[in-house]
Amino acid sequence: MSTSSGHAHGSAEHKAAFNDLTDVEDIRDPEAVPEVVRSTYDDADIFRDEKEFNDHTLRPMFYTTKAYFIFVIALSLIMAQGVATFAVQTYYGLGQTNMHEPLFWGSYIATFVFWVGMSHSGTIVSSLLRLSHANWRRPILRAAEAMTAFSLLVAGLFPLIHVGRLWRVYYMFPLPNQRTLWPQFKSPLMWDMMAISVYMVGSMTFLYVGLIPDLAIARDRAIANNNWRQHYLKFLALGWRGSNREWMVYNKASLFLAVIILLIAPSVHTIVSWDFAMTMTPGWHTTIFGPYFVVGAIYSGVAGVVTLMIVLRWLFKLDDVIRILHIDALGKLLVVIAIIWTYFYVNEYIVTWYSHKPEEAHMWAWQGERFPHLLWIMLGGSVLNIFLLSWSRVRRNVYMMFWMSLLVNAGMYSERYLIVVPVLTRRDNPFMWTDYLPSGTELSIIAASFAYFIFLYAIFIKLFPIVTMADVKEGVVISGDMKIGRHSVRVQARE
Amino acid sequence: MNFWNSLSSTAKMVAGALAAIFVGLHIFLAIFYFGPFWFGTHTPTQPIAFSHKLHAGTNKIPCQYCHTLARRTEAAGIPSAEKCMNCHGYVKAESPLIVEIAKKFENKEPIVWQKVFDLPDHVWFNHKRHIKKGFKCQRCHGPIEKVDVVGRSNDFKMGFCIGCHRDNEAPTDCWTCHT
Amino acid sequence: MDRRRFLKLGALTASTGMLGACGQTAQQIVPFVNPPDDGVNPVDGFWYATTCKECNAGCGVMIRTVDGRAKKLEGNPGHPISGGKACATGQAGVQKVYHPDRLKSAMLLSGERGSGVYKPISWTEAVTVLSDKLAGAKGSVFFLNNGSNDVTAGVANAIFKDSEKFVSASNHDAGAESLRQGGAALTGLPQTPYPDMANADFSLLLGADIFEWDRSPVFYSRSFGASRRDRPSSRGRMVYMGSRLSSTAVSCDKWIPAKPGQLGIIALSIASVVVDGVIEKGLARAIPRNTLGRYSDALRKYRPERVAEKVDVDAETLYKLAAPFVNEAPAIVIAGDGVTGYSNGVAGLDAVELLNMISYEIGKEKLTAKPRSTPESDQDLKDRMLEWFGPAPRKQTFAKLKSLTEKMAAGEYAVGLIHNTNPVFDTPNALKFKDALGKVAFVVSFANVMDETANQADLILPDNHWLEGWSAQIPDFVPGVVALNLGQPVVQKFQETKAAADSLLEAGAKAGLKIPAANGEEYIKKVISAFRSEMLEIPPALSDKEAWNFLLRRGGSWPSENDTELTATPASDKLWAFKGNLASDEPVFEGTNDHPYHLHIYQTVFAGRGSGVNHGWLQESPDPITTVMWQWWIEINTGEAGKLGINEGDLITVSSVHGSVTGPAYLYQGLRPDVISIPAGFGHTNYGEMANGRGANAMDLLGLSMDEASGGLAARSQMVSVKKAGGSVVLLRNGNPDGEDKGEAFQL
Amino acid sequence: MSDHYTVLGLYRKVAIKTKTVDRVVEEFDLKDGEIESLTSAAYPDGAIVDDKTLHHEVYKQQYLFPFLLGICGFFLGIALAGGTGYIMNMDVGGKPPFSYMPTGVITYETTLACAVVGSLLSIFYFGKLPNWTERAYDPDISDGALGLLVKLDSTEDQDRAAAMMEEMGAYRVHKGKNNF
Amino acid sequence: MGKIKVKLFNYKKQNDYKWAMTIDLDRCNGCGACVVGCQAENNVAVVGEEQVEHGRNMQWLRIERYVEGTYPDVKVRFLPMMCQHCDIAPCESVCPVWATYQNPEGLNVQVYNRCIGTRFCGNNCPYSARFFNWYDSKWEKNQENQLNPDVSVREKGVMEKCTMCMQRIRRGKDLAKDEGRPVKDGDIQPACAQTCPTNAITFGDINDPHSKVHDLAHSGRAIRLFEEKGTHPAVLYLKGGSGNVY
Repeated sequence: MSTSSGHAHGSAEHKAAFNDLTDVEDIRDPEAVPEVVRSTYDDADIFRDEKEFNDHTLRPMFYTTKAYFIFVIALSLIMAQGVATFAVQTYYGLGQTNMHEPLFWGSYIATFVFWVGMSHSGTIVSSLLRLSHANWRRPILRAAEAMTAFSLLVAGLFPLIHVGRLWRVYYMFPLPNQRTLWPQFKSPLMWDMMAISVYMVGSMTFLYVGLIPDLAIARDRAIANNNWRQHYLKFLALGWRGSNREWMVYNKASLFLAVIILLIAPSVHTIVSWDFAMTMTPGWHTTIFGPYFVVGAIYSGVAGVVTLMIVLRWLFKLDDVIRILHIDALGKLLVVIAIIWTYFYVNEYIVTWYSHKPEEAHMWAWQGERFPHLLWIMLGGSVLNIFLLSWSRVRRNVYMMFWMSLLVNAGMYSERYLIVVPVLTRRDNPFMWTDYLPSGTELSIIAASFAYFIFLYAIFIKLFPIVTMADVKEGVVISGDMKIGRHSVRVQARE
Repeated sequence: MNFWNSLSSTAKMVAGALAAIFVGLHIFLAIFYFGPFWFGTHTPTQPIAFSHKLHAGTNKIPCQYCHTLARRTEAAGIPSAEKCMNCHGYVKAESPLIVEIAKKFENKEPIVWQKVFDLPDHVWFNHKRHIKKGFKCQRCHGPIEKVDVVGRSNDFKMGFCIGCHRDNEAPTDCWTCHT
Repeated sequence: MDRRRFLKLGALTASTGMLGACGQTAQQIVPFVNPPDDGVNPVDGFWYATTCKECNAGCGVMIRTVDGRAKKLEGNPGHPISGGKACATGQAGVQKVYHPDRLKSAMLLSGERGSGVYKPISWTEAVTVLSDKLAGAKGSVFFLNNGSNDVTAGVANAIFKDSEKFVSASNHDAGAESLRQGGAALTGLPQTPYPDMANADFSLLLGADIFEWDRSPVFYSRSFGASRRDRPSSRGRMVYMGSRLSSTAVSCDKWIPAKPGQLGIIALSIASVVVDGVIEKGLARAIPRNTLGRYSDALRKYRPERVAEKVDVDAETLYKLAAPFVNEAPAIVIAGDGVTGYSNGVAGLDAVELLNMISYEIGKEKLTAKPRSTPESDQDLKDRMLEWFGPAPRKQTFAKLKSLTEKMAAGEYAVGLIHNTNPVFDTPNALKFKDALGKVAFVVSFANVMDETANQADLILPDNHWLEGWSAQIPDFVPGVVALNLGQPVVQKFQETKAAADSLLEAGAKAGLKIPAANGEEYIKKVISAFRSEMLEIPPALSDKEAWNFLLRRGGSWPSENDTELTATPASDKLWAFKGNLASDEPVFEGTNDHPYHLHIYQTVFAGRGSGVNHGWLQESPDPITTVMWQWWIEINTGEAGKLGINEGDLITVSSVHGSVTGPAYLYQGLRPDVISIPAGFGHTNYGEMANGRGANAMDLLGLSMDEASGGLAARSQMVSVKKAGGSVVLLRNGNPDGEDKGEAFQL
Repeated sequence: MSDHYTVLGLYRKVAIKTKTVDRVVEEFDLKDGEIESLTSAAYPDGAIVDDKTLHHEVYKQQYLFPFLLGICGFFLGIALAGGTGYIMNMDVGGKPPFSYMPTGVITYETTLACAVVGSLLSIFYFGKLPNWTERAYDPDISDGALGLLVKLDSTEDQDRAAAMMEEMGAYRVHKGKNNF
Repeated sequence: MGKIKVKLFNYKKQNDYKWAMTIDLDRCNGCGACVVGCQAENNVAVVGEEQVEHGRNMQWLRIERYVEGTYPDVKVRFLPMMCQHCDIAPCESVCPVWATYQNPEGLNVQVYNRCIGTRFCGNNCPYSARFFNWYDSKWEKNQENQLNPDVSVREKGVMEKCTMCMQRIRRGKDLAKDEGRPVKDGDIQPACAQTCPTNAITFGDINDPHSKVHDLAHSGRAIRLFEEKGTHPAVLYLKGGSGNVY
């Protein structure tokens, strides 16, 4: 409600509409406008003061229970066995897995694709929402962005776990060398590596830039309490003071980053899909794979965000920050994405089925025959989502949402498995048809990857603010009630 | 150092161990990848103190007088004991080293030499082609006629081979050297 | 230059590649003491001509050695059998030099017989033990080998030939004896009929698995290829009749699943049509009309219409099969175990030979036929040469082995010498060979890896691998010529072994027996000098030593292709004078009414009679038909299995009156429903880690039915029953069962 | 550079603060860049202080960072994916060393990667970050207090401004030297 | 038999040699000699029963067999399958490190010491002709003596495949160069072609119009596997005869 016409920008219509609602000159005069209700959360009386809000949201960071340590140690144990298994695999060779000719890619790549997909929740959703000024985005941004960064970190491990000669992986990097040999940029794997590195840089930057103001808040807390976190917080907060200049630059850069990330993120998963689609393997070689993967990724990512939000909300009693409103909004988003995803999926099948391409038809038939349970989880979950989540009582039920979001991710994991495995077990050459189930080594490394993700998150929660405090505060600042006739209407200032 | 001091002694030990592993790993990797550059020279002790300087340098015996296989096969080959005795049956036959060779020759017992120039096993090199093209041995093996004890003067990294191949428009197809 | 010395010092470079991460390993170079001749490239390796001894065919081969190690076997391009080609088993022979199970020294039994407890002894000691026993045996000695005529058999024969009790028997391919007998009966030639498949337009294979383990897979494969595509005029066609679609049958254009045991009758039936056709068309004018008429009369009762039902092949098909013999001659028939493996084999063979002769006569008129037999003069030479290398193979029948076994069981033998064969494992269980062997006072085995028979021996004198020692052989099956194969040591001995012939000769000398030569090498030289004047291919100008080197370089002696006279004729006169009875008996099957299935034991390409089972390369090569690796299986017709409720991999028990075996079922479309087919050579109990416990021994099922006319084992006349044993295993197949009928993907 | 003196006043309410801003600017004739508002949330720009120079700088120049670096990234991508094919001396059988699709993909990614880096650098450059020196600040700001920071030339002005701020409702005032 | 038109090698002539192979399916009798020959020549490891259970047997050249029909009209076909050395190879464009590419003589190269084992090439090969070293190759005690010194032994974690016996090609070219002449037809024989008892496999320079392989490739019987995929293999299969007995 406070903006000066000289510096406000945005669409012309919007400005006009806003000007109609607010008398700009009057805003400067405290007497002319009734006291601005500075909280969006009028109905919640837990914190009217920012100090209280800060205390509340930083509590998970500064106060740690015993259960947390036990939890982290448990995760570490799972990770440790994963690392040990991986060491054994590296020492003896990839024979520890169940892969064999001609199934050269197995559960590692499926998991890789899953984690890359997971990473699409965060930044893509957050930048989309940021650009579209969706106000309900504010508290969930950090959780989503952190999820992006961490699932990318986990995903990035899988190519390393997967390759045969880990110690020669540097051949893939364009390093000047005496052999005068460069990587082969024609390979979709190179694109993949580039895209994932770029996405990693982008999302890490995005996460970090978003963190800076919150780091300043946490820094002040830490200094006040003489907490050990002050050392890195001081460093990472870059001496942020929240000055007008800083905010301006920060907002601007966030906008750039949101746009750039929005350009990177779909390209990343498209390129991951090209790892498959650019081959000539029947079942992989389809034009729809790019968008299909992107939508699938967002689907699993959003569901991942829902799961995480609910877990955080439950663990850290953030009910007032992460409210039913947010979960409901994410539920709506899930419905939309589920519909698009189902459409793509069905489309792919229908085309193959109707044109009767024998080599692919074999493969699909085999898929249904061999992995019916996975197929049911994937398709059933998706369809169930469309119907159940259209119902607001379900969307507003936290338990239901929790299980639905887990179901989505189980389905999406199945989907990745069904993309990678059945296709390779039913290749062009019928003599070399085969079958595959992951080995213990693979399962334990995959389990460790999930533990690693949760571990990273658990550590992150203890080191950094988990709620996007500055954004929430901004939302509070720029919203207020305006009287229109007899009604008091909630309005948002926009830039 | 508040942070460090605030840690318990166990945590310090763990952190120290982690740091040590981290540093150790890097040292290992550095040696692993760059070791050949640092510790490259390889000068083994030979069973008979043969001097290339004396034979090839002072007495100007052509390399291929002894290493006859170089122009015929992939390997340059070490001369047979018979080859040594061709001359040393008469020349300096009483020298203790020669006597040793002569004894072995009579017993039909080969002299086991230590390999100095060693290519990685996945490289296939053909001496014949290079000799026929007219390259001097010294081009790769260094000024061998000037040293008494031969050491490895060249690491035969791929860059060495490929640079020369490119300069001479020799094939640079990988399978020229690798299978 | 001293060749052995050279080999010993041959290690020039140690360059076997390992993609190691960090190199810098200290390596040594061992130069020659004496350099090889100029022009020899020691890095490329040396090629030596020698003779493959993996089977009895006697292919001439070349061995590449580098650094004194045998690396690769290739066919000897000049050799009449191999022609520069090699089979899988032969190539795998190289690896047997380095087999981990090879015995490292001579061993003397120190426990119970069969306990496998041996103590290593020195060779001097071993030879002394043997000589003592030989001296004490006073001639009651037998020698048993795999039927190959080699130096060891020759030496044994020469040492003991004066003893009346001495028997040199052989344990070898079931069915092959009767094949020889059949040829002899009809043509009067004591030799194996040689079908010139390479020049035939049409070949009819009667149960002849010529690519699998018949007389020379390599030679037949070469002929097959040549017949198919080498002749510009037409593409050779083949038809296979037999109860199983074997690897050979698969390569033919058509498979006709005839009733087991009736192939001889089918041959007679076809012959009846052909003879009538020849008379009608006035072909084969050299044959007296009345002779043909006599044959026609004799064969009348085998007209296709009359036998069609009995043989389970319709009459029309039989007429079609007969047509090429009249119209397109030279067409040939090749008979195999499908004919000879039954008690009525010989009559069928007679008909086969008749067909071949007629076809040859017609072909001669068309100027297309090529000689099919060795000239008689050559045969005489061959016989005389064979005398130096043990009994002629045609005399080595199963009947002889059986009588030997009976005598052994009666305790008539003091010393038994067993060389290069494993009768405890691969004779029919009903023969009770193992028990008979137990009655022999002292058993000597020359095996160089432990096997079931060696395990029953009192003394094991490991023979050299054939790449390490001298050998010579008159190959039984060389088309149309007499050949002498020479084998030479191409690598140094890898273990402390000694040539069997040398051990025998040394022990014989010590025992005061009359020995023919000082050692094996001398023996071979003696043979060569005895026959040198008759072997035209050695230039007469050469001295003995030069001639020896000449033969070593070539790998033996055989007429080069240009020397082969194309005028040699089959003994047609004898054929047409033949007054025998062409009528065939009904086959006799062994079994009760509870045994509804015919047992069909066959040798796979890779396992052979069992020697391939302890070999990695051969075990891991997928069987051509089933694509099974490392495993043993029992084949059953798919439809029949469906009736019995058997799925692939289900364990089934096959029983005969003599025993039973249990193994995983393999469902095969190419098998008659009334036949159960089992690969031989599996089920070893004492043949090294790789072979032991792999499958079961099909020989356990086999009885002793024989073809009385030939003295051969009627290995196919056993009847069996099948029942599910419960449980199942996954067959390790290279090809996916789901994809095996999806070959259309390649649009061939 | 001569010394400067700062005053930091802390407020609880926006309205009071904005009033103070107007008065302080008027009183001391502060130019752009001599007055700063410190807040814990992003107030719409100009809501509290109005820095025209800064607006110009940010709106007209900040985009240059990602843009120019993006162009660098574009050429980097072309050089990597397109160029190395020519540099590399591998003898490949007749296939062109340059390929459109890979070059396009790699170029796209490098461009965006550099633009991301450019955006981050723009925060550092225009936001004058990082700056870990001791500057005028109060931890209360992160708890919602509104800070008003002015830069003055003399201690007299400093005292006067401090008094004025207190008078206008600042609940705490810090004075400092050379720490704007 | 209808004539099948095969578009032969629209390959830019770069070099004197363009190696190609024909496999006569009419001659192949599935005896497996080539399989063992290849294994012996190229140091291909025997992986053992346990690994075979995992489907990891490594024959660079394998004989595929397909069954058509049911008893009694059964037809079984053999199809020797190895790396097809495609001109437009799906494997080579997906390798991120140039471990596989096409060399100027038309062969698909696999450089073991460059390979990092992403296994993408194997995934993209429609012929399934590539193999991966899941473990370090092991040879039974003493059996390493048999290893061919011309061929490197592959480490764990690298792909391998048929090289058309590159070591023999190299040696053949080397000898020809010594004598100052081009390679003669038949000088170079890969292990499989040399050993094939039925002479089903022919190897040679298809650029040489007088070579046997050139004749056979143009004989009208030649087809390529998965022609529709446009990979342009250098291995041509000669179709079997129609079996006009019946």
